Amino acid sequence: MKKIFALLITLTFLVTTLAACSGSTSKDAANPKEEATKQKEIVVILKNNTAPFFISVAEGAKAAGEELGANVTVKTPVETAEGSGNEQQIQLAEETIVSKADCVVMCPVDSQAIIPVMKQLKDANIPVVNLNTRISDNTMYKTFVGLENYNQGYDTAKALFEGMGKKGKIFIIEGSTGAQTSIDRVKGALAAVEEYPDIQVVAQQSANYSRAEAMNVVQNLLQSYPDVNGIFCCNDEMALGSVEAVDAAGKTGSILISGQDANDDACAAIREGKIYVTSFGNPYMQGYTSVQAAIDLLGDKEVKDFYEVQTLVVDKKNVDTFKDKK
Amino acid sequence: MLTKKQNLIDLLSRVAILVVVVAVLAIIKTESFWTVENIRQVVFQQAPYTILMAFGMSLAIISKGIDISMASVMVLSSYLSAKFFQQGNYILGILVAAGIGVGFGISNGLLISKIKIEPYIATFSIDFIALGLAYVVCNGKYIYGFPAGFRSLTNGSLIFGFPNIALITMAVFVLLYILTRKTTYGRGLYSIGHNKEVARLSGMKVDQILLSVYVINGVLAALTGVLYLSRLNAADPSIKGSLTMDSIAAALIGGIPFGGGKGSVLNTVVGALIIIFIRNGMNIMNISTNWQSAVVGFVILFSILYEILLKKLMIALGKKKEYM
Amino acid sequence: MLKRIKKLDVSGVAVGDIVLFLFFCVAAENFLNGYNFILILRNSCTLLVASIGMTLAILVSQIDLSVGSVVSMSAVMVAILNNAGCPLILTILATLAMGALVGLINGILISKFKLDFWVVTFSTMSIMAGLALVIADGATVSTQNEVLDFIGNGKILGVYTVIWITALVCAIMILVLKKTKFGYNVYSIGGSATVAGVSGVKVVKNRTMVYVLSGIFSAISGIMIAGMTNSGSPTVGNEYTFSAMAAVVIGGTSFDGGKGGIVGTICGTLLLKILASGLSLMGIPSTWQKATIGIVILVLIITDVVSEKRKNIKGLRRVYQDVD
Amino acid sequence: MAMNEENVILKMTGITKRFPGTLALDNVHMTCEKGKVHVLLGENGAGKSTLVKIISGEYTRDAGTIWYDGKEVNFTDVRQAMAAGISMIHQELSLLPERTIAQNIYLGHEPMKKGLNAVIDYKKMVRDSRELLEKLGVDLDPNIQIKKLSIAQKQMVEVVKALSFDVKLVIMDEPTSSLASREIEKLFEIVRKLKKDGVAIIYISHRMDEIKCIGDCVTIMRDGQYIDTVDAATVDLDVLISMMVGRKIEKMYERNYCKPGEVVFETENLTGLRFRNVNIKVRAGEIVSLSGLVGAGRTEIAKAVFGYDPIDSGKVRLMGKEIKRPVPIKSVANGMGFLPEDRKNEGLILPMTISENMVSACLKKIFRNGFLNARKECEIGEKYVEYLKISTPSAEKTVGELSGGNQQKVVIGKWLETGCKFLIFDEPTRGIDVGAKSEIYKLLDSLTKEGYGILMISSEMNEVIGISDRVYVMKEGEITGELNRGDLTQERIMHYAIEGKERINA
Repeated sequence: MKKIFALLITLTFLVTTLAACSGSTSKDAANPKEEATKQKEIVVILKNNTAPFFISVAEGAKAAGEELGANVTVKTPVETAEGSGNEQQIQLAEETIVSKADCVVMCPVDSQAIIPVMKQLKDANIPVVNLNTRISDNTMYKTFVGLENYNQGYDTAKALFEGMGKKGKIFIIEGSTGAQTSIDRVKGALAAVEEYPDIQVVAQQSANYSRAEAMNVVQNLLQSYPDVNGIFCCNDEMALGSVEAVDAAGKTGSILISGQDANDDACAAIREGKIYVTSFGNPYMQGYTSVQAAIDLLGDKEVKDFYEVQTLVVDKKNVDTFKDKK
Repeated sequence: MLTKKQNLIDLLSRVAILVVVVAVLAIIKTESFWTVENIRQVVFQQAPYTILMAFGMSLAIISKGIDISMASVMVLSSYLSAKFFQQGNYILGILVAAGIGVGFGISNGLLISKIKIEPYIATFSIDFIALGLAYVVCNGKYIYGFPAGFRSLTNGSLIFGFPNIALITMAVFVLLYILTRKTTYGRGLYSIGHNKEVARLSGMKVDQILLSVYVINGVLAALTGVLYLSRLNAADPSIKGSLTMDSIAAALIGGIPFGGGKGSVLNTVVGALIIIFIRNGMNIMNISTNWQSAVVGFVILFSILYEILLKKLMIALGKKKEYM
Repeated sequence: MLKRIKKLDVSGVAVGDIVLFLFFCVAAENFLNGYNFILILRNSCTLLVASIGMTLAILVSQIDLSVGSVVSMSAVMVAILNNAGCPLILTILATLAMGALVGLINGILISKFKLDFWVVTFSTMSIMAGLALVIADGATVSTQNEVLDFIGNGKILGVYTVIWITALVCAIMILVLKKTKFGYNVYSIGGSATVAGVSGVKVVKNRTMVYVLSGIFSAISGIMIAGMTNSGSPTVGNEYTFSAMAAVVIGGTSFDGGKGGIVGTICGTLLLKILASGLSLMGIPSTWQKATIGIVILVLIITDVVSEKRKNIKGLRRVYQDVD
Repeated sequence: MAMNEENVILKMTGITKRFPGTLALDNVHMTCEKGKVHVLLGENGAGKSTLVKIISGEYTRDAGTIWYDGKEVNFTDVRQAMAAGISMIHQELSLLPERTIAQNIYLGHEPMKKGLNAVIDYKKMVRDSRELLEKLGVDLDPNIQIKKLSIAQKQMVEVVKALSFDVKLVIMDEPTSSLASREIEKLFEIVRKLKKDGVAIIYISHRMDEIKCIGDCVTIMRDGQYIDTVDAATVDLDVLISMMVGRKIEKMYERNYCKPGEVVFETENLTGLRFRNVNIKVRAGEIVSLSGLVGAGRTEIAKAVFGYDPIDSGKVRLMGKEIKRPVPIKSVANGMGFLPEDRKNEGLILPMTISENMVSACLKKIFRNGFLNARKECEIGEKYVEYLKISTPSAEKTVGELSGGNQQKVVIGKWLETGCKFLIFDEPTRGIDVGAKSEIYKLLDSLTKEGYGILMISSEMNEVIGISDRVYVMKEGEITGELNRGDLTQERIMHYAIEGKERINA
């Protein structure tokens, strides 16, 4: 008897919490299977469902689907931890063969590990549009939509160095170990460093794309390199973490910080002058274009093999305006 | 007598490890590591979060259980309460956070004490649920920017030199220490850890105590979540990070065996500090992050081998007279 | 037959599997589809093989936390060695040897030196995870090799090679546990190490063996992953330890040891994978999936535990009625 | 005493074993002959178990020589001893509850399939164990799981297990401690059978009556030292006792009956898992025993009234106040105490100190404000160490280090401190040596004088007859008879226990 009671309490609690949360996502829960009959099935597979960047990619993709009349389903790994995310992406890709999707938009966690399943899609001749992160084997996809993370890193880094007056010491804060975007952006930044003889990289550490970890890492680094002038971060979350760390050290303004992605928090920080520069990857556009490309593919229209989404270096000057030129 | 001596020796041995770690770092990186500023930062600003979480983990382990779900509960509670803190509606925020913590705590507690599910598996599934809900709620929208008053919860310092966060942690520590070592409740907790049946047959309120342990964990998780909000000035699902693993590691390095009934929150603090200092040192020395977990692992391994040595030593000293 | 199933001690989960399967067949279009079924099996393989090692460890009433990181390590190792131009057969042997070695270290530290298995395997876990990151330098190592690719993605008689491998491993282990001396010893030690000891079972040797096997199975799992992804990611095994423990315990193998077996683990693993596949085919947004999985697991476990209790009490009464 | 050499199978001289801090065996010697039962007698801690464990290879000796079967041997682990034909029946059951009888009997030496080694031949295993069980007159199906058996049946399986390979020397460490008279008889038959086959037997027991019954010669040990070896047939029991205790025990069962007071405990048509319609009354100042064969449901009643197991129907009254669906918390609060049969796992927290255990049942009562007070705790500990004559250097020792008798005293102290008025003793002297036994009995007696009501569950006839005011006899979960002190005889009790009431009514 007691057990049943306890069981009831537990479940009721859980259910109520579920209910409480459901409000915020009812729109996602709705699945557009109704007019599935005539419309093309396009499955968009993203890296995760927690980063603002991919949320707006998803929004862009969905919007394109509605405007251009295609049935877009966005799928992401449940597990956001690195590695397992990759394994689940493979699973999701395989399921598209089961559900007989007409076209798959793929944004791989791991450019290498995804290849075999891409082969499977090829055999099942489901065309693939590669989004945001390049798949290492370019025979696996029809077209690539996105920006070159390399360029993005390069441009931001340049802007940062200019702001620092072409000289000084910098930290590079990497994203999760093994994450492709992080690797490319760092490459870009280092390339920029080559061009500035007076810029010196004193430390390079990972903070797993996390604000909390970035804060600790930067705090610690500041101990050994108090005379640093700039911090290059591989995403805005870490940049914001660095901001807090620099704040705590009372060095706001004297240390310039650069991020990536230009999410709302970062823009706010730029307005306050806490982040010097970030770069706008225009995720919404990436999502939109990718679906557009997919539809062109299915419509046997001519498709370029690379739709570059223009990245935009964002600083105090254009922070309020850049979003308009989508 | 023997048990007490044993505990003391265990603790001292851990403290020794801590001292060694700090000393090594202080020697090879004097200028940047061995500075008041750095030590203050590590102890008062970085360690508290791990320590607070590890407290919960330790209580669970002492009662011969484990709580995998804490980190996720922390994330969820920080998320749901963030909005209120942002609007400066502190009371409501605290209520919500605490509510989530207590709620999940009760769920864990009932599953373990009444329905008698393995603590591991019970908290494992609760972990899924809590984190899952956090994803649902967050849905990619980070909540950013909190009133200065709220930020001062961690940044500010009422007593000079002691950030509030440190004060809060100390307060929690003192409370827990007294609760577990000096009260009948604590005695019950340890008895359960040693032998649940005897505790039950001695008329102890076993189920209530177990329940309370997980509720305390929930509350600690909620507290940590709120503090993170204040520290990071944002609600962010990635704060979960490796907290679960870290708090387990802290308990283990601190010398709290999974056998239950042994160790105290004091061990936890030591263990947590060891880990945090290692992390700090590796950052300072700019050693690739890849090495961190390996180093932590080696330290744990070392700490147990070293414990065995001590035990052997004690027996050799023949403190123990065995009645056959 | 029915008696058989009862003997297997997994009736609860097996039923759960079937129920879920039927449910998804109705609820999720495309779920009831030969190809999808194959996919579920294929996706279960790596976790299942890793879980078998965990099953052995839990059967001797211990745990091997190092499973996950050994998986990562072997995946990376295969990739690196293969790129270094080492012939595949050697690569695979070396990887298996690595797994065995880690197991051996665990086993010796735990059974010979009587160290706490939680702590030991926890530390080997961290160490291997760290080393995997270090040798892979934090990034995925890609590699090309027809045979390896065949192992991962090739088919024999229209069925994926990994499925064959897994089936083989499962079959062998089921027989080993049911029929051989070693299997008997595993159950005996799990039932009570002391009893086994005084009855002339080589406890130390067999326990060590269990960990060695666990390491080898993890290595096999890692090799299969390397084959499936043509690459080795140093973090691919991150979730494996916890998932494997969940699969085993859901499968009705209890932490007390000496109860349960491979069949249960198979059911447990399938359960997790059926859930994942079914939910995403139902078009449930991934934000919701984690929470849902948690709840389903919980409900299953609860029903299982409660019914188990009923059975036991019935058992007591029956003994009494038999008397008169 | 006389001994013809060619019959000697085991000869030990100068055996010495040292444990950290203590000398467990000091230059002990012993000789066993084929076809003879050699009783090993001594208090707990005398070193009997250590000695036999050295023979069976569980321990290794520090000094001394062992001749076995003509040659000098040096067993380093159990398997070697087993291979040499030495097997041991352990005091605490060494069976795996989850496995079947057959699997347990052949545990460690399972029969292999011919040809492919390492593969076990289960069919053969079952066949052999069935034969074995029949041969030894134990009527059980080898395919049953051990956990489904009664304690007595388990004990018998244990015996069968020890004889499952050809043995030359069998060591029996208190094999009868959990058997009721009927099973004991069966065991003795087996022993006699073994004697006929020329098997040597080392027999450890606390039950004096058994020595005369089956013993050939007796070796007495005390404090790890060899005292003497005497002929069982001729020796006088009191002499034996004084030799093993080292002093004279005046009277084993000492009881000055006092006039019973009001009813402290009462059950009304109590029905539970393994008993039904039980009506029991216990008055203050009384010792009431529940007797009957093992598995008759005595322990189950005790556990149920204390709230350890659920109750189906019926009433439980403490001090005249009814307790609805009892749970330990309530029972303790209402002044009931329960001293379980399995002290180590249900009575005491071994890693904790004596004082800590003493207060464990009444923390709330002692530390009203909820805060522990080390000094007070220590005082209480010392008080009982003093009062109960617990032999320990200090009350701060961990209970795990005490001997069985002293552990039992700690449990008693723990309950006295709660100030309860009604105590349930489940097998109060199980595994406790003669010296300590008589002390425990004295204690029970003095408790009754102080107005405690005591319900005792015991399989030892003598103690039931020796100290009870009244006895309820149980058979298969029902009370079949109630006997008063006046008409307490072994025959009557066994009659009710085996025949049940039908006969009597008829």
